Amino acid sequence: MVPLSWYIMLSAVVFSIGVLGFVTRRNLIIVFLSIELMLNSVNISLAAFSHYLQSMTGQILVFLVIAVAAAEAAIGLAILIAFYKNKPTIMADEISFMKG
Amino acid sequence: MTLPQIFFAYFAITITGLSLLVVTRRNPVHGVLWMLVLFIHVAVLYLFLNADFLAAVQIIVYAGAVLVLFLIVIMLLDIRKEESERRFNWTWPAGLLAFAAFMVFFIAILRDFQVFPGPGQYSIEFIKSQGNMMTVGKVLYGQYLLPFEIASLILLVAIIGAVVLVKKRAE
Amino acid sequence: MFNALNIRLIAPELMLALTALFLLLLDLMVRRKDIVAFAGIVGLIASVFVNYRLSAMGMSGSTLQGMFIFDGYSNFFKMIFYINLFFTILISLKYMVIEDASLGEYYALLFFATTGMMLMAGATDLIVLYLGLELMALSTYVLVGMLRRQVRSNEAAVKYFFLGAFSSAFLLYGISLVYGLTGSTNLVEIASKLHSLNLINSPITMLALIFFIVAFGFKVALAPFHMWAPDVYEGAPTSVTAFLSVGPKAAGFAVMGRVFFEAFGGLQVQWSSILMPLSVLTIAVGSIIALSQTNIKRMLAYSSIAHAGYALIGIIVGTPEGLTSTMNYLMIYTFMNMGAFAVVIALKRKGFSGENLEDYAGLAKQHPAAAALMLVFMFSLTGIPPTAGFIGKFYVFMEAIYAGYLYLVIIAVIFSAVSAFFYLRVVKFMYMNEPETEVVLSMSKPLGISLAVTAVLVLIIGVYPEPLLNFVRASLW
Amino acid sequence: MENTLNQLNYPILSLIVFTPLLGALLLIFLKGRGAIRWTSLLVTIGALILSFPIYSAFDKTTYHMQFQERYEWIPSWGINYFIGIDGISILFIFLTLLLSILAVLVSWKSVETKVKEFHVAILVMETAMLGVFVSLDFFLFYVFWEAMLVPMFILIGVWGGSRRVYAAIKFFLYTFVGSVLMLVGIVVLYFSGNETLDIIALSNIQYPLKLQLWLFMAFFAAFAVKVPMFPFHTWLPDAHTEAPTAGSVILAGVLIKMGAYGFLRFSIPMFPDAAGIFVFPIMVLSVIAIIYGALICFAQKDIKRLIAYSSVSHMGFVTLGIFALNTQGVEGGILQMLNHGIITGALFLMIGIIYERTHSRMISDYGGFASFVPWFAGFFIIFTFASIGLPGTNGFIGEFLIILGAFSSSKVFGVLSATGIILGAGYMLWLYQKVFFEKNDTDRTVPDLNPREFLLLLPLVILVFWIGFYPETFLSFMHVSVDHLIEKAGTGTNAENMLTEYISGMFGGSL
Amino acid sequence: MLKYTLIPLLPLIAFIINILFGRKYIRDKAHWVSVPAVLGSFVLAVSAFLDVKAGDVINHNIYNWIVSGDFSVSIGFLIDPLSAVMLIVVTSISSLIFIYSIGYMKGDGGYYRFFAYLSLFVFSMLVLVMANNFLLLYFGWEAVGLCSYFLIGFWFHKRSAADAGKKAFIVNRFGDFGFGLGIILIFLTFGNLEYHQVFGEAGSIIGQSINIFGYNVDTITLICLLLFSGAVGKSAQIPLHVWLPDAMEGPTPVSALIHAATMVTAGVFMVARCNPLFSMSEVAMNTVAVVGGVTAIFAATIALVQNDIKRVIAYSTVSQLGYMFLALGVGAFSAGIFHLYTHAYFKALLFLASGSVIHALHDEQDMRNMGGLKKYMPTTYKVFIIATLSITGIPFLSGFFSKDEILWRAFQHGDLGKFLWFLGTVAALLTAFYSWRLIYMTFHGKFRGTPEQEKHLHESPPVITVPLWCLAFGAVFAGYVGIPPLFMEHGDVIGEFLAPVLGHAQGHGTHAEEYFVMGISVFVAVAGLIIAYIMYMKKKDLPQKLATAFQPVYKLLLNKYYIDELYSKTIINPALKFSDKIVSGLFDGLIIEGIVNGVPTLIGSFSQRFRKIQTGVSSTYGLFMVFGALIIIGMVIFW
Repeated sequence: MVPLSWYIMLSAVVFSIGVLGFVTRRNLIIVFLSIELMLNSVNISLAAFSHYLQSMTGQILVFLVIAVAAAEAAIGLAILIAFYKNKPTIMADEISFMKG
Repeated sequence: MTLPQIFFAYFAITITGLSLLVVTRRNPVHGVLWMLVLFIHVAVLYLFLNADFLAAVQIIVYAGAVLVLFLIVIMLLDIRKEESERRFNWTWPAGLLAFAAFMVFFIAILRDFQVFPGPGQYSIEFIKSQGNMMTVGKVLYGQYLLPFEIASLILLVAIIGAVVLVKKRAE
Repeated sequence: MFNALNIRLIAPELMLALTALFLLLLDLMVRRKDIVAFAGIVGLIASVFVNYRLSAMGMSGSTLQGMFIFDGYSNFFKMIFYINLFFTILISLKYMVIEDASLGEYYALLFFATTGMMLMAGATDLIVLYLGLELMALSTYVLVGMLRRQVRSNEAAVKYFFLGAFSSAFLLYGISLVYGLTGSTNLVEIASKLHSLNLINSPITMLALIFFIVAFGFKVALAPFHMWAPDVYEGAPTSVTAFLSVGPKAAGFAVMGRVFFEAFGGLQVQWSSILMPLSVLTIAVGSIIALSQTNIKRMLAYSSIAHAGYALIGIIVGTPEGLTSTMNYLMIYTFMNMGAFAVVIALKRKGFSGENLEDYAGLAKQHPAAAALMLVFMFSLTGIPPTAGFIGKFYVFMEAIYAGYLYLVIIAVIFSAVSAFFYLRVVKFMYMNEPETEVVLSMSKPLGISLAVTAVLVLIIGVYPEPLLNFVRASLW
Repeated sequence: MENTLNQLNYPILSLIVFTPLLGALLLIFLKGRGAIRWTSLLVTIGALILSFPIYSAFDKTTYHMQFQERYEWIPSWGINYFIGIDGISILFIFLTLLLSILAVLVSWKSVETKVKEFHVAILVMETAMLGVFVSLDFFLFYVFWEAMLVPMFILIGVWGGSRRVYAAIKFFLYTFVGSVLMLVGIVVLYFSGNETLDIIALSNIQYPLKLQLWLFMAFFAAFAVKVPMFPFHTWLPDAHTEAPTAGSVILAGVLIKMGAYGFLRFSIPMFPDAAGIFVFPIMVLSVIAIIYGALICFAQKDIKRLIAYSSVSHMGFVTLGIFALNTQGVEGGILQMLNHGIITGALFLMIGIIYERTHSRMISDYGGFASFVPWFAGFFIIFTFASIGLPGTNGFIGEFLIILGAFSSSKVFGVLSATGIILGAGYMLWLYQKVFFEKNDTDRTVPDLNPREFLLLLPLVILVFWIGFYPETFLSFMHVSVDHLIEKAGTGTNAENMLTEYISGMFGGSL
Repeated sequence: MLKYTLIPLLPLIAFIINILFGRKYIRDKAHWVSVPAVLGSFVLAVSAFLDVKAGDVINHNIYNWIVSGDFSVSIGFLIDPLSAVMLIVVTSISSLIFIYSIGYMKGDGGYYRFFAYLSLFVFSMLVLVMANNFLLLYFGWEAVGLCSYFLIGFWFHKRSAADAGKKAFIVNRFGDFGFGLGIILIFLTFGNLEYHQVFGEAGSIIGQSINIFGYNVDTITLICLLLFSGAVGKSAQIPLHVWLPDAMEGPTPVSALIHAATMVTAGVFMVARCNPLFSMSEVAMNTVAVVGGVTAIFAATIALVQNDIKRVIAYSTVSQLGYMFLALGVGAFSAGIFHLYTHAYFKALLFLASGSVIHALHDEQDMRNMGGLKKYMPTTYKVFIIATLSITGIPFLSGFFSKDEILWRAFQHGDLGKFLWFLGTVAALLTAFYSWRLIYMTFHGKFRGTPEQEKHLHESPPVITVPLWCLAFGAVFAGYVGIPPLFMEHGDVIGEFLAPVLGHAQGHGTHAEEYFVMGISVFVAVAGLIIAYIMYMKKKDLPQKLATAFQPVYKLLLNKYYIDELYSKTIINPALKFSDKIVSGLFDGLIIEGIVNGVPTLIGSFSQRFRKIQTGVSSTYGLFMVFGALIIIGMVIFW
């Protein structure tokens, strides 16, 4: 039997890597992927909880998260494209016309 | 170590490694491809956790739809010229520090996470007897009807949003 | 089973969602967008009516398997959302034409976002809460980026989207931890499980709590999770900025109140002590950085950050009275902020942003009425009696002092004096500077109505707050 | 309470207080400068006339609040619309009503831009000021107290002098910081006093000493800034100097009285123990203010600024008198506030009048004016000597009573404060000499007072001598109330003696 | 009662009429308002005097002036022998000077103003004199100061005049500072301010003391000294004498009325009025006496070398006032008042006569530019001689009687008295000298002014000379109400008259001693005359020689002991500098303003600095969120 904490640790590690990617990468596509990583890490832990708690809620939530993630992807990428049309860049630190 | 544990160890290490690859690749296309591999691994983990339905959704929606969307967008944006630029923000050491701190905190806090509440009704046997799909369906359309409906709204918004944002308008 | 499926209790939300769908269809059929907006208002009023009827019938209680609740608390916040939506539509009509982005979808998205907020306010399950939040968030991402030919708007959308998604990942992580600990996502059940399983002092619970704070803090723009706000507020279409500065913030407070008080009621001391420094930091950051702003939208963004800090004090107090004071604050904030943005919008015309403080120079000479209204809103935001802003602050401070947070209040009042400076600057430009350029207001009837209504309400609440207070109190118990 | 709640059977005070506000609302719909000016003049005069019944019906034999009106306002918080006056506040009502008329009159010609806004601001200001003096509920009090800031801010900032914006913002922020601290104090008081903000009820509670100290300090922050006491005075010269004449008159005449009024109405009766402890430092600050304000006057080049600093000095007398905590001191303090309102108000009016002709406030631009504006010079000298405290003028009565009171409570302070009289003579006569004497350029033509200006100053001159020769008219209102106040202040336990003794020990035990 | 009330009220009415309507309507007819008023007062004063003489003492409260707690003071009049005498002095001299002014001020632009102020002055002085309590006394006291301010600065275009008026007022304020405190102390001690009450209870507080700055001071002494400080200011005694010479900037009638005959003697009157208090404090009495004595001689020395005709007389006034205080200080209150009374006549005469001279010379006041006026202005010369004889104490003129009484009383007054007598005698010598010097320089020798002036030299018109003669009459015969018992039993009518108020002067001495004292004083008077005659008539280069020989002394005297310079160097300039540089510049300008403006500036700079954190890069924002979360986790969970 795999202990629950292993899953949790895996989830934590992936989550942290997602955070790392979010704050360090310039390319917003990769940043977006980092967010997906974080969502996946949550999904892993949710699925694990669901399994160990013998509860269905976790699985439902994972399903819904995936749905939301898809929606997010659609909108996020649309926003990126909209931006790109005006200023051809997708580098995080170049999208900083407003500051202060 | 038991066999499941070895299996898990493999997946854990691979997923971690893939995650790192995703966030470090210069070329976003590579990142997306590594992500694909990662998603498949995660899907297997879902199977491992008796979540067949999720595994399927993971492959179909995530790997099949979302990542393809990513690839299309990457192609659309034609960002080749940026491949030669810096990969990381100037603040990357701070990010690394945050990462390290997160790791430390998580390990310290979540190291021996246990399940406290008693087991619920959806034991492996119960699910097996009904079939995973059936169980999920019943719960989803019963108890979680409202969230499901909201999710539909969210998807609708996503469609409208995408259209509003990128559709060519008749000026 | 269908007994529990009491759909009536979610009728207002349904009404709104259906209105949104109807607007999408209507948009295809009519060319004139003001008809769409008008239809939207009809739908809105219908929803309000339904809501009112339901509460007048004494309906309340949870529905849909305990996912959703119809109670006074959520009704109060729904009130805020309705008002927010109503005024946003009114001030958008002409503005979106000027911005060349008059789309039927715009109104539909406003309705979807409001539906999301209402779901958040009524959510008694973390899953609904999360989905409501995402519904609201996704709609607002699009709304922010609505002016797709303007880089500013795009940039705002990019930032808002990425940071928003980032914060909701934290929320999810928190939800997963709570779920793992308690085996449930239902707020009441979480509370009882936390209690019965003796998890109150567990660090994991704390971790989950902190992640909730991060996510909710992001929505209400608490420092240091506030940094998206100025950029997004500045870049977004002004009407959307007005919408954003009230709706998601109120929704954030709504879920904060609900989750903290219901699910984490046992950890009140802990979350109070976490929120307290955040509140101070928020007020300080908002007040101080606002001082050096020259763009009024950006300044109002910082001001709204500071106001989040004040409103948070009521939550920190950790008593139902405290929560009441926060609710009261938010309602008042809705009026004054909407009013202020309405004036900002009035200045906008083709080829003239009207967003710089300099653009307000001599406004009192050219448009005394607009200047006077702005004056009222600015002083209300400062918290000078007899405007509503004072009542809001007074109530919050009162409850905080009652609970013993004297020093917090002293800091808060001192920063409110600091904040007076930048509000005064607007007044200064309007009244004490000579006009540099001729300002033509793009007034329209709906805009005029919203200005008049907000100003009158700001003054009425300031002079006679009793009905509002009764309403707030009645909604909580 | 007895049946002296309201001798008149109609809500006289509300009527007085809100008449100007209604007038302001009316103004919004008026067009034409003349109409606006006449309307606001009539409204202010009307308010004064409305107030006549209260002077005759006022019962001088009781310290209870009279003409009370009490309606539920915000029952959720136990807050009432509760107003009434006693012998302390009645004079301020009169002063406010009078000076408001003059403020309108003096602006007849000098305000040419945004006339409507100006008069609206003045009238709103009048309501707020009156409100402060009649409020018997802290919440109501605070509402009026803060509401004053807005019109005043606008008055200074829009129609003021060259540095008006700076002055306006400084004024606003300064007083705002002070009053928000008071707000905290009010809320604390609310919970220490059975969740009520009824000033009378709160006055009857004995608070623990430590709480009293804190509350006293919170209120002190607001009142000391408003008075203004040294070292919180710097907003005053800027605000007074830059404000338009009407603004200066109201500022000097009424606004800065509110701080001292606050001490009388709240600080002393509610926190007698704390007041006892703070007597020493406040008297020290008062004496410093007297001397400091006077000394600074010698260094001024701007007439208005000089008068403004002289206000610091005179208000030092007021606070000194009040905190002498004996009948003469307090009565002198109250009377001196009235006096200061009349005298300094008049001086600002006169400076405004002459400024309209010369467009300069610099002392060096004047000289020899006594020959071409003799009436003006004559009026000015009356107020100059009233300000100096010449017997026969109102200034004398106030200052004498204050010094008497201060001297009997502490000889050192009495003596030190009396030096202010010498210095006062010094700078005022210096000013007068520089403005009206010396030079003799005959080719300069400056018109003398016109009938409007004459009428404007006449009531003040009459008051100067009236109070100077028969102060009893005014003092008689306050006798009973002041005695009651002193009695209350005397109820403080003697716990503070330890502190005072300790401090005076450091000064050789001679105070 | 109306009769008594009208005494001060008539001039007040005249003032009001003149000041309100003078400029437009009355103009050069102002005297038709004021002169009848003051004459009316005079008549009423005489009538009041007769009432008092018949034994009445009028003590009447008109109304309660100030009431506050246990403090209560009325406006009310006390007419007793002392005030009756003062009333006569004030109203009579005023009447004469008013008439004189008609001629003197003719054609002045401020004619109406002048009479208005003078009327106001008379009102104030009468209030001062008639007051029945200390506060009303103070009222009059300040009001005469006010009038003095107006009248000194009457020609306000002249900077020196404006300065002098201001100086007079402010220097007086220094004295009044003490005076006021004295009154307050009286109230706190006796609980009352009415003369009768206070004096009646005065005995009960002997031995009481007050703690001041850690020292125990006898209450009554303290009160007396504080009151006396007021008198020092008003009566121009050392060290507050500096204003009086400068006050000569005012028109001459003013100098005569205010700065010689009446106002400056208010201090004497006040001390005399408070004799029950003063006589209870040896320290106070001695202080009064010494200050008086020293002032007498000090002022006289300055007068020796002054060249401005009015200044000489002004210093003479200071000196004579010193005499009066000397008298009071040795307990000879009635002698002091007696001298006040005689002095009023001859000093007013001196001033008016010199005014006549000045008038004739078109405002020339420097004696070096005069000379030989005898032949142009015989009347003036004659009255001048009479006045000088009187002031120098030539026997059987009024000055002789009063001066002699003072010196005799001083002589009787123990060791200190002897010393004071010595001072007084020397001062008498000096007085004689400078008075005659003045006469010689002005009226004898050759005219030293411009030919232009000489052309216009003329005797003054009757409106000026008649009052001069009236005063001359007073200067000769006023003293006959105080013939010393030595010559005539019950000759000291005024002493007897005043006795109920001022008490009988005690003192014992033999007739021989009295003759000795008298002889000495007559001798010095004559000696002064002779010395002056020698120096200014015979050896005209002697003064010059002496001046060069005793250069330092001469300079010192010429510059009035440098007292003005001392004050401006040590008090006024440092104070002004202190207020300008330290208080206004450093403290208010830098420290307080610095803090007040510094805090917002600081917050503003914070604002500028903190806004840089908002980089605009979403990664940074994320980083802040993450660190925010991390810090909270670290604080909450791991702390």
